[in-house]
Amino acid sequence: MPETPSQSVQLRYFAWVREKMGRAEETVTLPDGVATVSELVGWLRTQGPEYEAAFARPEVVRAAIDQTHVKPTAPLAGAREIAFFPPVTGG
Amino acid sequence: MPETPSQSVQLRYFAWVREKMGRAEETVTLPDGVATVSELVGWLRTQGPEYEAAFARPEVVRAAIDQTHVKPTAPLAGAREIAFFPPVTGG
Amino acid sequence: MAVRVQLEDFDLGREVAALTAGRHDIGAIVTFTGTVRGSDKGAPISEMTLEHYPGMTETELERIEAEATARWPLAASLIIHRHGALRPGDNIVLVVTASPHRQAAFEAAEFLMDFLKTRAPFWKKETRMDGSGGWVDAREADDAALDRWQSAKT
Amino acid sequence: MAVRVQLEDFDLGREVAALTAGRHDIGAIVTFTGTVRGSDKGAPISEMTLEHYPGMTETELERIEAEATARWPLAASLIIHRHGALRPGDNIVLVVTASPHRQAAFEAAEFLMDFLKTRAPFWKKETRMDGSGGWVDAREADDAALDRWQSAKT
Repeated sequence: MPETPSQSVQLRYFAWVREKMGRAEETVTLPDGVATVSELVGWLRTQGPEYEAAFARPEVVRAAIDQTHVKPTAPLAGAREIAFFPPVTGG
Repeated sequence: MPETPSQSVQLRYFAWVREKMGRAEETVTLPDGVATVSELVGWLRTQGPEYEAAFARPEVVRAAIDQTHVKPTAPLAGAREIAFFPPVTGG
Repeated sequence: MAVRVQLEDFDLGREVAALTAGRHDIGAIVTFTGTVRGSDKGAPISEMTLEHYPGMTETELERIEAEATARWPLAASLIIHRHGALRPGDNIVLVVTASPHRQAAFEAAEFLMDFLKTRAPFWKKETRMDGSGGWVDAREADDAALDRWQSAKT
Repeated sequence: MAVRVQLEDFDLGREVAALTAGRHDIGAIVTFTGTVRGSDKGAPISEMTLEHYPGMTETELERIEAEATARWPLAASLIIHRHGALRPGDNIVLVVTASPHRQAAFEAAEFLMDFLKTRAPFWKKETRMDGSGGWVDAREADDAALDRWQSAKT
Protein backbone atom coordinates (compact mmCIF):
# COMPACT_ATOMS: atom_id res chain seq x y z
CA MET A 1 0.00 0.00 0.00
CA PRO A 2 1.28 3.50 -0.85
CA GLU A 3 2.05 5.79 2.05
CA THR A 4 0.06 9.02 2.52
CA PRO A 5 2.21 11.63 0.72
CA SER A 6 3.59 14.19 3.17
CA GLN A 7 1.75 17.52 3.02
CA SER A 8 3.72 20.64 2.13
CA VAL A 9 2.19 23.96 3.18
CA GLN A 10 3.07 27.62 2.76
CA LEU A 11 3.22 29.45 6.09
CA ARG A 12 2.68 33.22 6.18
CA TYR A 13 3.32 35.58 9.07
CA PHE A 14 1.96 39.09 9.63
CA ALA A 15 2.54 42.07 11.95
CA TRP A 16 4.48 41.20 15.14
CA VAL A 17 4.36 37.48 14.37
CA ARG A 18 6.27 38.28 11.16
CA GLU A 19 8.69 40.53 13.04
CA LYS A 20 9.42 37.90 15.70
CA MET A 21 9.86 35.24 13.00
CA GLY A 22 12.21 37.47 11.01
CA ARG A 23 10.51 36.42 7.78
CA ALA A 24 7.14 36.78 6.07
CA GLU A 25 6.75 33.26 4.71
CA GLU A 26 8.26 29.82 4.39
CA THR A 27 7.32 26.35 3.18
CA VAL A 28 7.20 23.44 5.63
CA THR A 29 6.33 19.78 5.37
CA LEU A 30 3.80 18.79 8.03
CA PRO A 31 5.18 15.96 10.20
CA ASP A 32 3.08 12.95 11.12
CA GLY A 33 0.69 13.63 13.99
CA VAL A 34 0.19 17.31 13.13
CA ALA A 35 -3.41 17.44 11.95
CA THR A 36 -4.85 20.70 13.39
CA VAL A 37 -3.84 24.35 13.71
CA SER A 38 -3.06 24.01 17.42
CA GLU A 39 -0.97 20.89 16.77
CA LEU A 40 0.94 22.82 14.11
CA VAL A 41 1.58 25.67 16.57
CA GLY A 42 2.77 23.18 19.17
CA TRP A 43 5.21 21.65 16.70
CA LEU A 44 6.43 25.03 15.37
CA ARG A 45 7.30 26.13 18.93
CA THR A 46 9.92 23.35 19.02
CA GLN A 47 11.62 24.46 15.80
CA GLY A 48 13.86 27.25 17.09
CA PRO A 49 14.07 30.42 19.16
CA GLU A 50 12.23 32.63 16.62
CA TYR A 51 9.28 30.21 16.68
CA GLU A 52 9.36 30.13 20.47
CA ALA A 53 9.22 33.94 20.50
CA ALA A 54 6.47 34.26 17.90
CA PHE A 55 4.25 31.59 19.47
CA ALA A 56 5.15 32.22 23.13
CA ARG A 57 1.50 33.09 23.83
CA PRO A 58 -0.38 30.93 21.32
CA GLU A 59 -3.75 32.18 22.63
CA VAL A 60 -3.11 35.64 21.10
CA VAL A 61 -2.06 34.31 17.69
CA ARG A 62 -4.88 33.96 15.16
CA ALA A 63 -4.80 31.67 12.12
CA ALA A 64 -6.26 31.53 8.63
CA ILE A 65 -6.27 28.54 6.30
CA ASP A 66 -6.31 29.41 2.61
CA GLN A 67 -7.28 32.99 3.51
CA THR A 68 -10.22 32.13 5.75
CA HIS A 69 -10.23 32.69 9.54
CA VAL A 70 -10.12 29.39 11.44
CA LYS A 71 -10.14 28.20 15.05
CA PRO A 72 -7.23 26.34 16.71
CA THR A 73 -9.15 23.07 16.28
CA ALA A 74 -9.41 23.46 12.50
CA PRO A 75 -8.01 20.47 10.54
CA LEU A 76 -5.08 21.04 8.20
CA ALA A 77 -6.06 18.39 5.66
CA GLY A 78 -6.02 19.93 2.17
CA ALA A 79 -4.58 23.27 3.38
CA ARG A 80 -2.19 25.01 0.99
CA GLU A 81 -1.56 28.30 2.83
CA ILE A 82 -1.64 28.77 6.60
CA ALA A 83 -1.26 32.29 8.02
CA PHE A 84 -0.52 33.36 11.60
CA PHE A 85 -1.13 36.90 12.88
CA PRO A 86 -2.24 38.95 15.92
CA PRO A 87 -5.87 40.01 16.36
CA VAL A 88 -6.67 42.44 13.54
CA THR A 89 -6.69 46.22 14.12
CA GLY A 90 -7.91 47.75 10.87
CA GLY A 91 -10.74 50.21 10.30
CA MET B 1 -59.02 98.58 39.25
CA PRO B 2 -57.66 98.42 35.67
CA GLU B 3 -58.93 95.61 33.52
CA THR B 4 -56.44 93.02 32.18
CA PRO B 5 -55.47 94.42 28.75
CA SER B 6 -56.66 92.15 25.95
CA GLN B 7 -53.82 90.06 24.46
CA SER B 8 -53.08 90.40 20.75
CA VAL B 9 -51.20 87.50 19.16
CA GLN B 10 -49.78 86.73 15.74
CA LEU B 11 -51.10 83.43 14.36
CA ARG B 12 -49.04 81.56 11.74
CA TYR B 13 -50.12 78.60 9.63
CA PHE B 14 -47.98 76.09 7.76
CA ALA B 15 -48.39 73.31 5.20
CA TRP B 16 -51.98 72.07 4.81
CA VAL B 17 -53.18 74.15 7.78
CA ARG B 18 -52.05 77.23 5.81
CA GLU B 19 -53.69 75.93 2.63
CA LYS B 20 -57.02 75.29 4.35
CA MET B 21 -56.87 78.70 6.04
CA GLY B 22 -56.09 80.42 2.74
CA ARG B 23 -53.50 82.60 4.46
CA ALA B 24 -50.12 82.24 6.19
CA GLU B 25 -50.69 84.57 9.12
CA GLU B 26 -53.05 86.95 10.88
CA THR B 27 -53.34 88.89 14.12
CA VAL B 28 -56.11 88.10 16.58
CA THR B 29 -57.13 89.41 19.98
CA LEU B 30 -57.63 86.56 22.43
CA PRO B 31 -61.15 86.66 23.90
CA ASP B 32 -61.80 86.19 27.61
CA GLY B 33 -61.76 82.56 28.68
CA VAL B 34 -59.17 81.49 26.08
CA ALA B 35 -56.09 80.72 28.15
CA THR B 36 -54.57 77.57 26.57
CA VAL B 37 -53.70 76.30 23.11
CA SER B 38 -56.64 73.89 23.04
CA GLU B 39 -59.02 76.64 24.16
CA LEU B 40 -57.69 78.82 21.34
CA VAL B 41 -58.26 76.01 18.83
CA GLY B 42 -61.80 75.54 20.15
CA TRP B 43 -62.55 79.24 19.72
CA LEU B 44 -60.91 79.45 16.27
CA ARG B 45 -63.14 76.61 15.00
CA THR B 46 -66.19 78.89 15.57
CA GLN B 47 -64.74 81.76 13.50
CA GLY B 48 -65.64 80.62 9.97
CA PRO B 49 -65.57 77.77 7.46
CA GLU B 50 -61.82 78.01 6.76
CA TYR B 51 -61.10 77.61 10.49
CA GLU B 52 -63.54 74.72 10.68
CA ALA B 53 -61.69 73.05 7.79
CA ALA B 54 -58.19 73.69 9.13
CA PHE B 55 -59.01 72.52 12.67
CA ALA B 56 -61.55 69.80 11.80
CA ARG B 57 -59.25 67.21 13.43
CA PRO B 58 -57.53 69.20 16.15
CA GLU B 59 -55.60 66.12 17.32
CA VAL B 60 -53.48 66.19 14.15
CA VAL B 61 -52.64 69.89 14.38
CA ARG B 62 -49.44 70.72 16.27
CA ALA B 63 -48.69 74.07 17.88
CA ALA B 64 -45.68 76.20 18.74
CA ILE B 65 -45.62 79.28 20.98
CA ASP B 66 -42.89 81.78 20.15
CA GLN B 67 -41.17 79.16 18.01
CA THR B 68 -41.10 76.39 20.61
CA HIS B 69 -43.17 73.19 20.33
CA VAL B 70 -45.96 73.09 22.94
CA LYS B 71 -48.73 70.75 24.07
CA PRO B 72 -52.45 71.55 23.78
CA THR B 73 -52.51 72.34 27.51
CA ALA B 74 -49.82 75.04 27.18
CA PRO B 75 -50.90 78.46 28.57
CA LEU B 76 -51.05 81.42 26.19
CA ALA B 77 -50.08 84.05 28.77
CA GLY B 78 -47.25 86.17 27.37
CA ALA B 79 -47.35 84.51 23.91
CA ARG B 80 -46.60 86.77 20.96
CA GLU B 81 -46.59 84.26 18.07
CA ILE B 82 -48.62 81.06 17.94
CA ALA B 83 -48.12 78.68 15.02
CA PHE B 84 -50.29 75.77 13.87
CA PHE B 85 -49.06 73.02 11.56
CA PRO B 86 -49.27 69.29 10.78
CA PRO B 87 -46.75 66.83 12.23
CA VAL B 88 -43.38 67.68 10.69
CA THR B 89 -41.97 65.66 7.77
CA GLY B 90 -38.46 67.02 7.18
CA GLY B 91 -35.19 65.15 6.98
CA MET C 1 -21.05 73.02 15.45
CA ALA C 2 -23.14 74.72 12.82
CA VAL C 3 -26.62 74.72 11.36
CA ARG C 4 -27.70 76.01 7.95
CA VAL C 5 -31.12 76.21 6.29
CA GLN C 6 -30.80 77.03 2.61
CA LEU C 7 -32.34 76.86 -0.86
CA GLU C 8 -29.03 75.95 -2.50
CA ASP C 9 -27.56 72.49 -2.85
CA PHE C 10 -24.62 71.42 -0.69
CA ASP C 11 -21.42 69.54 -1.54
CA LEU C 12 -20.78 66.60 0.80
CA GLY C 13 -17.04 66.38 0.14
CA ARG C 14 -16.46 70.11 0.51
CA GLU C 15 -18.48 70.32 3.74
CA VAL C 16 -16.64 67.44 5.39
CA ALA C 17 -13.27 68.79 4.23
CA ALA C 18 -14.05 72.22 5.71
CA LEU C 19 -15.25 70.69 8.98
CA THR C 20 -12.21 68.47 9.48
CA ALA C 21 -9.36 70.44 7.84
CA GLY C 22 -6.22 70.45 9.98
CA ARG C 23 -7.93 68.52 12.77
CA HIS C 24 -5.92 65.68 14.31
CA ASP C 25 -8.33 65.00 17.18
CA ILE C 26 -10.85 63.21 14.96
CA GLY C 27 -10.82 59.50 14.28
CA ALA C 28 -14.35 58.93 12.99
CA ILE C 29 -16.59 60.97 10.70
CA VAL C 30 -20.17 59.88 9.98
CA THR C 31 -22.33 61.60 7.39
CA PHE C 32 -25.99 61.16 6.58
CA THR C 33 -27.36 62.50 3.31
CA GLY C 34 -31.10 62.44 2.68
CA THR C 35 -32.19 62.62 -0.96
CA VAL C 36 -35.50 62.87 -2.85
CA ARG C 37 -36.66 59.42 -3.97
CA GLY C 38 -38.12 59.04 -7.44
CA SER C 39 -41.30 57.43 -6.17
CA ASP C 40 -43.44 57.17 -3.05
CA LYS C 41 -45.42 53.97 -2.43
CA GLY C 42 -44.98 53.09 -6.10
CA ALA C 43 -46.18 56.43 -7.50
CA PRO C 44 -43.52 58.29 -9.53
CA ILE C 45 -42.70 61.77 -8.17
CA SER C 46 -41.90 64.75 -10.40
CA GLU C 47 -41.21 67.31 -7.68
CA MET C 48 -41.01 67.76 -3.93
CA THR C 49 -41.46 71.11 -2.19
CA LEU C 50 -40.15 71.68 1.31
CA GLU C 51 -41.87 74.35 3.37
CA HIS C 52 -40.38 75.40 6.69
CA TYR C 53 -40.87 77.85 9.56
CA PRO C 54 -38.07 80.41 9.26
CA GLY C 55 -36.63 81.29 12.63
CA MET C 56 -38.08 78.30 14.46
CA THR C 57 -36.24 75.91 12.11
CA GLU C 58 -32.82 77.31 12.97
CA THR C 59 -33.69 77.46 16.67
CA GLU C 60 -34.82 73.81 16.72
CA LEU C 61 -31.81 72.56 14.76
CA GLU C 62 -29.43 74.41 17.08
CA ARG C 63 -31.23 72.97 20.09
CA ILE C 64 -30.97 69.43 18.65
CA GLU C 65 -27.28 69.90 17.86
CA ALA C 66 -26.58 71.25 21.37
CA GLU C 67 -28.33 68.20 22.85
CA ALA C 68 -26.17 65.83 20.76
CA THR C 69 -23.02 67.71 21.76
CA ALA C 70 -24.00 67.35 25.42
CA ARG C 71 -24.59 63.61 25.07
CA TRP C 72 -21.58 62.55 22.97
CA PRO C 73 -17.93 63.65 22.77
CA LEU C 74 -18.21 65.36 19.38
CA ALA C 75 -15.21 67.12 17.90
CA ALA C 76 -17.39 68.74 15.22
CA SER C 77 -20.90 68.59 13.81
CA LEU C 78 -22.94 70.12 11.01
CA ILE C 79 -26.58 70.13 9.96
CA ILE C 80 -27.68 71.49 6.57
CA HIS C 81 -31.34 71.30 5.55
CA ARG C 82 -32.65 72.57 2.23
CA HIS C 83 -36.08 74.05 1.53
CA GLY C 84 -37.91 75.01 -1.64
CA ALA C 85 -38.52 72.99 -4.80
CA LEU C 86 -36.51 69.79 -5.26
CA ARG C 87 -36.45 66.98 -7.82
CA PRO C 88 -35.79 63.23 -7.54
CA GLY C 89 -32.15 62.57 -6.71
CA ASP C 90 -31.68 66.04 -5.17
CA ASN C 91 -30.12 66.41 -1.75
CA ILE C 92 -32.47 67.34 1.12
CA VAL C 93 -30.45 67.13 4.30
CA LEU C 94 -26.88 66.61 5.46
CA VAL C 95 -25.78 65.65 8.95
CA VAL C 96 -22.09 65.29 9.81
CA THR C 97 -20.67 64.16 13.14
CA ALA C 98 -16.99 63.83 13.99
CA SER C 99 -15.61 62.24 17.13
CA PRO C 100 -12.49 60.44 18.34
CA HIS C 101 -14.58 57.23 18.43
CA ARG C 102 -16.82 55.65 15.85
CA GLN C 103 -19.65 54.65 18.18
CA ALA C 104 -20.16 58.25 19.33
CA ALA C 105 -20.11 59.52 15.76
CA PHE C 106 -22.67 56.91 14.62
CA GLU C 107 -24.99 57.37 17.59
CA ALA C 108 -24.91 61.17 17.43
CA ALA C 109 -25.69 61.14 13.69
CA GLU C 110 -28.67 58.82 14.22
CA PHE C 111 -29.85 60.94 17.15
CA LEU C 112 -29.64 64.13 15.07
CA MET C 113 -31.64 62.54 12.24
CA ASP C 114 -34.28 61.11 14.57
CA PHE C 115 -34.82 64.47 16.26
CA LEU C 116 -34.67 66.38 13.00
CA LYS C 117 -37.37 64.10 11.52
CA THR C 118 -39.75 64.66 14.44
CA ARG C 119 -38.93 68.17 15.70
CA ALA C 120 -37.58 70.38 12.93
CA PRO C 121 -40.50 72.33 11.36
CA PHE C 122 -40.29 71.16 7.75
CA TRP C 123 -43.16 69.86 5.65
CA LYS C 124 -42.84 67.96 2.38
CA LYS C 125 -45.35 68.27 -0.45
CA GLU C 126 -45.08 65.86 -3.36
CA THR C 127 -46.17 66.40 -6.94
CA ARG C 128 -46.65 63.09 -8.74
CA MET C 129 -45.96 62.47 -12.41
CA ASP C 130 -49.73 62.30 -13.04
CA GLY C 131 -50.14 65.83 -11.66
CA SER C 132 -51.74 64.78 -8.39
CA GLY C 133 -49.97 65.31 -5.13
CA GLY C 134 -50.23 66.26 -1.53
CA TRP C 135 -48.55 66.70 1.79
CA VAL C 136 -46.48 63.77 2.98
CA ASP C 137 -47.83 62.13 6.14
CA ALA C 138 -45.62 61.85 9.19
CA ARG C 139 -44.37 58.32 9.82
CA GLU C 140 -45.09 56.58 13.09
CA ALA C 141 -41.72 54.85 12.69
CA ASP C 142 -40.07 58.25 13.14
CA ASP C 143 -41.79 58.79 16.49
CA ALA C 144 -40.76 55.29 17.56
CA ALA C 145 -37.15 56.03 16.53
CA LEU C 146 -37.23 59.13 18.73
CA ASP C 147 -38.52 57.26 21.75
CA ARG C 148 -35.42 55.11 22.08
CA TRP C 149 -33.31 58.17 22.92
CA GLN C 150 -35.74 59.29 25.58
CA SER C 151 -35.84 55.92 27.33
CA ALA C 152 -32.05 55.70 27.01
CA LYS C 153 -31.81 59.00 28.91
CA THR C 154 -33.13 57.60 32.19
CA MET D 1 -21.27 46.86 -4.24
CA ALA D 2 -17.53 47.26 -4.42
CA VAL D 3 -14.42 46.78 -2.32
CA ARG D 4 -11.04 48.44 -2.81
CA VAL D 5 -7.74 48.05 -0.95
CA GLN D 6 -5.29 50.73 -1.95
CA LEU D 7 -2.25 52.81 -1.02
CA GLU D 8 -3.76 56.01 -2.43
CA ASP D 9 -6.07 58.41 -0.63
CA PHE D 10 -9.77 58.54 -1.52
CA ASP D 11 -12.12 61.45 -2.07
CA LEU D 12 -15.33 61.13 -0.06
CA GLY D 13 -17.39 63.48 -2.24
CA ARG D 14 -16.27 61.90 -5.50
CA GLU D 15 -16.89 58.34 -4.26
CA VAL D 16 -20.42 59.11 -3.07
CA ALA D 17 -21.21 61.02 -6.27
CA ALA D 18 -20.03 58.08 -8.41
CA LEU D 19 -22.01 55.60 -6.31
CA THR D 20 -25.29 57.53 -6.43
CA ALA D 21 -25.14 59.32 -9.82
CA GLY D 22 -28.44 59.08 -11.67
CA ARG D 23 -29.99 56.91 -8.97
CA HIS D 24 -33.55 57.82 -7.93
CA ASP D 25 -34.12 54.74 -5.76
CA ILE D 26 -31.96 56.04 -2.90
CA GLY D 27 -33.29 58.12 -0.04
CA ALA D 28 -30.51 57.74 2.51
CA ILE D 29 -26.73 57.63 2.21
CA VAL D 30 -24.53 57.00 5.24
CA THR D 31 -20.76 57.31 5.12
CA PHE D 32 -18.14 56.43 7.70
CA THR D 33 -14.63 57.80 7.34
CA GLY D 34 -11.90 56.60 9.69
CA THR D 35 -8.87 58.86 10.05
CA VAL D 36 -5.50 58.70 11.81
CA ARG D 37 -5.66 60.48 15.16
CA GLY D 38 -2.75 62.67 16.21
CA SER D 39 -2.30 60.85 19.49
CA ASP D 40 -3.00 57.53 21.17
CA LYS D 41 -3.62 57.45 24.94
CA GLY D 42 -2.02 60.88 25.18
CA ALA D 43 1.16 60.03 23.24
CA PRO D 44 1.60 62.09 20.04
CA ILE D 45 1.85 59.97 16.87
CA SER D 46 4.10 60.84 13.94
CA GLU D 47 3.16 57.97 11.63
CA MET D 48 0.93 54.94 11.33
CA THR D 49 1.68 51.99 9.06
CA LEU D 50 -1.06 49.61 7.97
CA GLU D 51 0.00 46.10 7.03
CA HIS D 52 -2.52 43.76 5.43
CA TYR D 53 -2.86 40.28 3.96
CA PRO D 54 -3.26 40.76 0.21
CA GLY D 55 -5.86 38.42 -1.20
CA MET D 56 -7.46 37.55 2.12
CA THR D 57 -8.25 41.23 2.74
CA GLU D 58 -10.30 41.58 -0.42
CA THR D 59 -11.98 38.22 0.17
CA GLU D 60 -12.98 39.16 3.73
CA LEU D 61 -14.24 42.61 2.75
CA GLU D 62 -16.33 41.14 -0.06
CA ARG D 63 -17.73 38.54 2.33
CA ILE D 64 -18.64 41.24 4.87
CA GLU D 65 -20.26 43.38 2.20
CA ALA D 66 -22.26 40.42 0.87
CA GLU D 67 -23.50 39.70 4.41
CA ALA D 68 -24.67 43.32 4.82
CA THR D 69 -26.39 43.21 1.45
CA ALA D 70 -28.21 40.04 2.50
CA ARG D 71 -29.37 41.58 5.80
CA TRP D 72 -30.45 45.07 4.65
CA PRO D 73 -32.13 46.46 1.50
CA LEU D 74 -29.06 48.27 0.19
CA ALA D 75 -29.21 50.10 -3.14
CA ALA D 76 -25.42 50.52 -3.16
CA SER D 77 -22.39 50.07 -0.94
CA LEU D 78 -18.67 50.66 -1.00
CA ILE D 79 -15.70 49.80 1.20
CA ILE D 80 -12.28 51.37 0.65
CA HIS D 81 -9.41 50.56 3.01
CA ARG D 82 -5.94 52.03 2.68
CA HIS D 83 -2.67 50.36 3.60
CA GLY D 84 0.90 51.59 3.83
CA ALA D 85 2.32 54.63 5.65
CA LEU D 86 -0.16 57.24 6.90
CA ARG D 87 0.10 60.43 8.95
CA PRO D 88 -2.24 62.07 11.48
CA GLY D 89 -5.35 63.40 9.78
CA ASP D 90 -5.01 60.98 6.85
CA ASN D 91 -7.94 58.86 5.75
CA ILE D 92 -7.78 55.15 6.62
CA VAL D 93 -11.15 53.68 5.69
CA LEU D 94 -14.36 54.65 3.92
CA VAL D 95 -17.66 52.82 4.16
CA VAL D 96 -20.70 54.01 2.19
CA THR D 97 -24.18 52.52 2.36
CA ALA D 98 -27.19 53.70 0.37
CA SER D 99 -30.77 52.55 0.92
CA PRO D 100 -34.31 53.79 0.46
CA HIS D 101 -34.53 54.09 4.25
CA ARG D 102 -32.24 55.72 6.76
CA GLN D 103 -32.38 53.00 9.41
CA ALA D 104 -31.09 50.37 6.97
CA ALA D 105 -28.30 52.66 5.77
CA PHE D 106 -27.19 53.45 9.34
CA GLU D 107 -27.36 49.85 10.57
CA ALA D 108 -25.54 48.44 7.54
CA ALA D 109 -22.75 51.02 7.86
CA GLU D 110 -22.27 50.18 11.56
CA PHE D 111 -22.34 46.47 10.77
CA LEU D 112 -19.72 46.86 8.04
CA MET D 113 -17.44 48.82 10.38
CA ASP D 114 -17.88 46.35 13.26
CA PHE D 115 -17.02 43.39 11.03
CA LEU D 116 -14.20 45.21 9.30
CA LYS D 117 -12.64 46.07 12.67
CA THR D 118 -12.68 42.46 13.84
CA ARG D 119 -12.36 40.38 10.65
CA ALA D 120 -10.47 42.26 7.94
CA PRO D 121 -6.76 41.31 8.14
CA PHE D 122 -5.19 44.72 8.76
CA TRP D 123 -2.66 45.58 11.46
CA LYS D 124 -1.73 49.08 12.60
CA LYS D 125 1.75 49.99 13.79
CA GLU D 126 2.27 53.40 15.35
CA THR D 127 5.42 55.47 15.45
CA ARG D 128 5.33 58.02 18.26
CA MET D 129 6.87 61.48 18.16
CA ASP D 130 9.57 60.30 20.59
CA GLY D 131 10.61 57.57 18.13
CA SER D 132 9.10 54.70 20.11
CA GLY D 133 6.20 52.73 18.75
CA GLY D 134 4.58 49.40 18.32
CA TRP D 135 1.68 47.39 17.08
CA VAL D 136 -1.74 48.64 18.15
CA ASP D 137 -3.57 46.22 20.44
CA ALA D 138 -7.02 44.97 19.42
CA ARG D 139 -9.82 46.55 21.45
CA GLU D 140 -12.20 44.37 23.43
CA ALA D 141 -14.88 46.96 22.69
CA ASP D 142 -14.63 45.97 19.01
CA ASP D 143 -15.38 42.33 19.82
CA ALA D 144 -18.32 43.44 21.97
CA ALA D 145 -19.63 45.61 19.11
CA LEU D 146 -19.50 42.58 16.84
CA ASP D 147 -21.44 40.39 19.25
CA ARG D 148 -24.61 42.46 19.03
CA TRP D 149 -25.03 41.51 15.36
CA GLN D 150 -24.62 37.83 16.14
CA SER D 151 -27.22 37.82 18.91
CA ALA D 152 -29.51 39.88 16.66
CA LYS D 153 -29.28 37.11 14.07
CA THR D 154 -31.12 34.53 16.13
